[in-house]
Amino acid sequence: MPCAALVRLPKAINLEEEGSFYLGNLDQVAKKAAQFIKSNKIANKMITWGYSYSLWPAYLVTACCGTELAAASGPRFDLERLGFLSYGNPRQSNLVVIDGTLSIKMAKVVRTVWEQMPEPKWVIAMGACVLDGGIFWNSYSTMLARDVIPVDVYVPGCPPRPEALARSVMMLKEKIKKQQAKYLQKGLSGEAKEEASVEQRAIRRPR
Amino acid sequence: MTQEIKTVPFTYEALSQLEMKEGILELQIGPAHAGSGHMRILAWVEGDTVVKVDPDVGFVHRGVEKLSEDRLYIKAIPMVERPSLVDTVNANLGYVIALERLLGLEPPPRAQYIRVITAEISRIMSHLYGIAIYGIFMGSSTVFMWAVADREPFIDLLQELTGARITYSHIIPGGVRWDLPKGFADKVEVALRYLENRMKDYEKVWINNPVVVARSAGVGKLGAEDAIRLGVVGPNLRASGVKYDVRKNDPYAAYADFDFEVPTFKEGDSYSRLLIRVEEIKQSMSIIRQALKRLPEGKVIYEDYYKRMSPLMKEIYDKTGRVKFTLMLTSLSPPKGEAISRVEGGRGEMFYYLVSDGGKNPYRFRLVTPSFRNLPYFTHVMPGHKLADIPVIYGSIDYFPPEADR
Amino acid sequence: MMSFLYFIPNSWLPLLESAFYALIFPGFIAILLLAFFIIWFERKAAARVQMRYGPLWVSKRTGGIIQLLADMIRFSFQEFIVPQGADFIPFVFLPGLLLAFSVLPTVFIPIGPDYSRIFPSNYTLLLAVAFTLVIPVYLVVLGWAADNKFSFIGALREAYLLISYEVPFILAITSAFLLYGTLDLVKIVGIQESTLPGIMLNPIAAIVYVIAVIRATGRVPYDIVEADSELVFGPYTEYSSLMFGFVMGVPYIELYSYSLLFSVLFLSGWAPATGIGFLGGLILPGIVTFVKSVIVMCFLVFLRAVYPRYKLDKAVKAGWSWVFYLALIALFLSAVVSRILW
Amino acid sequence: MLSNEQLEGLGKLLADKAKVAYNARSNLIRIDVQPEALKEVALRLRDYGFDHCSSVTAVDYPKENRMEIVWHLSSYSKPELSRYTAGLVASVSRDKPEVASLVSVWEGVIFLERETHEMFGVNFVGHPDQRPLLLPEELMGIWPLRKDYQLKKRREDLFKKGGAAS
Repeated sequence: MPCAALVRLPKAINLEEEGSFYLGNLDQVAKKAAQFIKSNKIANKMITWGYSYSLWPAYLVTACCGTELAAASGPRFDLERLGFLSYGNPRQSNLVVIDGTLSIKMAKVVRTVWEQMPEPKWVIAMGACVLDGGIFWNSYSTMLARDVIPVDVYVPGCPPRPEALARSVMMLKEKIKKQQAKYLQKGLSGEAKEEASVEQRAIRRPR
Repeated sequence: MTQEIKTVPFTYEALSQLEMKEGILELQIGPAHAGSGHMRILAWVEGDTVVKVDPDVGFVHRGVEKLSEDRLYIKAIPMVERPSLVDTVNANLGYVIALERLLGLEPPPRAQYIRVITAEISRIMSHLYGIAIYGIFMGSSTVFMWAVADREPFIDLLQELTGARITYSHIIPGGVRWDLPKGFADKVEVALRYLENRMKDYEKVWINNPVVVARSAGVGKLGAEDAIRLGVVGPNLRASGVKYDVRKNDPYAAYADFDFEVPTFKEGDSYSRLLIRVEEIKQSMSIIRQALKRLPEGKVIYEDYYKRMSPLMKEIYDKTGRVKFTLMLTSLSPPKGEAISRVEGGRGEMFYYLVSDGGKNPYRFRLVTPSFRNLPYFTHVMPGHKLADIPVIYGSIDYFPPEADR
Repeated sequence: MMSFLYFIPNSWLPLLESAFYALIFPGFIAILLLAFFIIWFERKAAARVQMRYGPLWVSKRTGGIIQLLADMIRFSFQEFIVPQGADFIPFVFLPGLLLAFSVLPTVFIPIGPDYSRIFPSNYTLLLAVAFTLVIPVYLVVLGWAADNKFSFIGALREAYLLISYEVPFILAITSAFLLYGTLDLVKIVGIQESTLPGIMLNPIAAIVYVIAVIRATGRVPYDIVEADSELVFGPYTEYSSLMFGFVMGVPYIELYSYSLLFSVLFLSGWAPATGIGFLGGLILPGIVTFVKSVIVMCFLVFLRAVYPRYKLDKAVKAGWSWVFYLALIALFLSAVVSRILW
Repeated sequence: MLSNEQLEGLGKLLADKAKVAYNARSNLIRIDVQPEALKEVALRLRDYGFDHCSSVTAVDYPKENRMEIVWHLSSYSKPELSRYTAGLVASVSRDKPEVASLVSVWEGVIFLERETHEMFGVNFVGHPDQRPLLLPEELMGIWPLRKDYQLKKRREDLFKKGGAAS
């Protein structure tokens, strides 16, 4: 049903009945333009540069590694050089830094924050506790990061040094470049975007 | 210019009978929020004034007490440090003192002095981190960056001594693992002198800043008898006028040998809680200087353990001053009994209760951290203030959620 | 004069000239470039005070000046989320409207002695101030449109502060009007050139004006509306991609129009560079006023590194007490000074 | 060191209700008391000088089917008393752990007793709200700190395929 909606308008304002101006089928136009931009070489390079140099983490301090994240954004290992500005609100950020142990209570919050964030989003899991348990491996109230949200970069260490965190941000930049380059080979197919950036994982109980 | 805020701390009954009028808005200042650490503050707000606060903690609970029953005595040291990661030496010191009271041994004086020096450096780092969080909660990122930067020289000092950035596990039953390297004393002096100059900048930009005084003076008032009734700890207690410091009242390690005075203020509001942390940094500096001047010679490990070391371990110790983990430490099994120990951490009194049944694992290990004892600030002191005062009070009591949830 | 434009029929020239001012120089392009520079300058100056580099690796040689370009690209290629409960039409269209209205005052503010040829009216001060008052109203509606508790509280705070700081702001403007006796900004700058610049004539009015500007654009001691440690981001909590870019840019564009008005009203606008014609009459003096307003903006933006955040009830009380009295004194002072001068 | 006459003084104060013992090495005075006389002994101790409670916990002895609930008290206001910690111990049977809550005596115990309730299942009679504090709702009721609760993840599945250390 080629609807001439300007944008996905709610049912209250349906342009079709009142004989609205007909701008052609905007859904297709928008989709074609988006795919053209994604598959054009220069535009893709520009988008990748934009994504990788403006990684704003959501203000989500999950556990004691938060002190190392604070030290990393401090003057000595300043991460703002890499465009890593910690801006409180999940709506405006495109990165989640899980620093430290994920308890069951915190896992629900991390999942909601992750779902609140707009689409191109990445996750850095920091600390041994979220990799494979760390020193609280057999605790009754902790979970691993991969059970909650799809993780892009793991940073080992308990707590990892701020240099390791800076290196993980650089590795994330390479991953974004590879991810965006995948659109080029895959051409215009939309599923590539889906499979590349987000694997939907439900929360699993601790094993 | 301290305004009078009607914040007579509510008793718990008055709080629980509070009926919800229709104009009250329930705010979830949750874990993913710039104004609350790893916890959720449920605040019932009427207009701009806070009517009731219920802290929802436990987001960083990992069950250190249950896990320690599944591990050797010596393996609980790294686990005790993780909750209070900003003040690891004091956390480690408290557990080891409790273990030594079970074992019935006393470390040599040089080890006691090294423990005092590292504990005081850790206290300075903890206070600086507290000032940093206080700054970012009040909206000034400059103080956050300065305080985090001024922690780095002290992190370098202990990194040179132990090799780790903040998790040292430096203190073991019977003494310490590393002797002080050569030239450590004047490196400490350089760091202390650096911090003294930086404190002048803090005075100008932060402590005498009119907006800071306007926002924190008279906010979060807690009188002396209410502080005792609620059982709060540490600098917050001394800021309310109660002269209590575990290092003075129940001296452990080598604190009896040093003369330092315990600063107290009377108002008990957020501004005096900031001032007292600055005073305590000055006191810690004088303790470190006294300890370094009167550092005794001798072994760094308990005499009996040194004798039972293998010849190779002895040679390593004599050459490099480093105590390698011997088999004897891992097969530690103290006699049946119980012991408690109290240590004045950066944020307040850390309480340890160890029960042993003669086996290799502790039978029951109870750890009460200062932030957990400061929880009554949320339920009793915050109601009656404005919404903008919640981060100010939260920052001023230096509450570190991983330490509170253990 | 302007022989190189021979191929354009003469009837189009005035239209082209005013289009140039509106779009190129003091208008849209200049504002966008200035917004890039100011946000970069704010992060860099605050970083320098905090002993660290600011944004650097984006373009190492130029010290990371195009950091905002990277942010804008990310914003524009991000998913735009409209929450279910939000009221759709105001939620989506208000940021664009805010952006448009925040640029509007710069049209009335003259940048050269010949500006009366472009916009011949002797009420430019009144019009410029009138259009600056429209933005807070949209902000309150924007706060109510998003279905979020923190946005409600943010919008409420904006309403409180708006009322308590607009009265001193208007008083400061009237004291300037009383001082110069005319509402036409071009004549005002003429008076300032002959006598002293406005800031020397009536310094108190300048102080009150600056305080009101700090409140209106939400600079640090007064960023109570989008206080991130109490309300997550005030009225803008629910915005995500390009709409957030607009909403984040609006305070800076407002700051530009206020500081342009400040440099014309108190720093005697294009004082040294007076002349006639297109080049001497408008471009050169325009550059002088532009530079003066950029300096004022840099000062206002630098406050982020100095102060923590002020509290709402204290700010409102201050607005009605000492800022209001200061404005009254300014009014009295300008009456006395204008009596002495002429 | 707690001098003998101070120990006798405390013993006479709580004469019939409690047995007093002194652990010299950690300055701990252990006061064993019957659960019925708990509130009354607590009030006497508070007037004696122990004006705040440092920790509330329980120690579980499944073999003797009893559970010791311990209140560790200390003193802020009296400097000479603040050197010592008083351990008020009440032992209850394991299958119905019920004890009087001391919130009315020391208000600071609210959160400590709440945590002991959710970790051990001890029901503090008279406590204003015994909601879960640290544990999430799903883990309420498994009483993790009791000896009969085994930690699920074992050492052997550490080295299993896909385990933490494999």
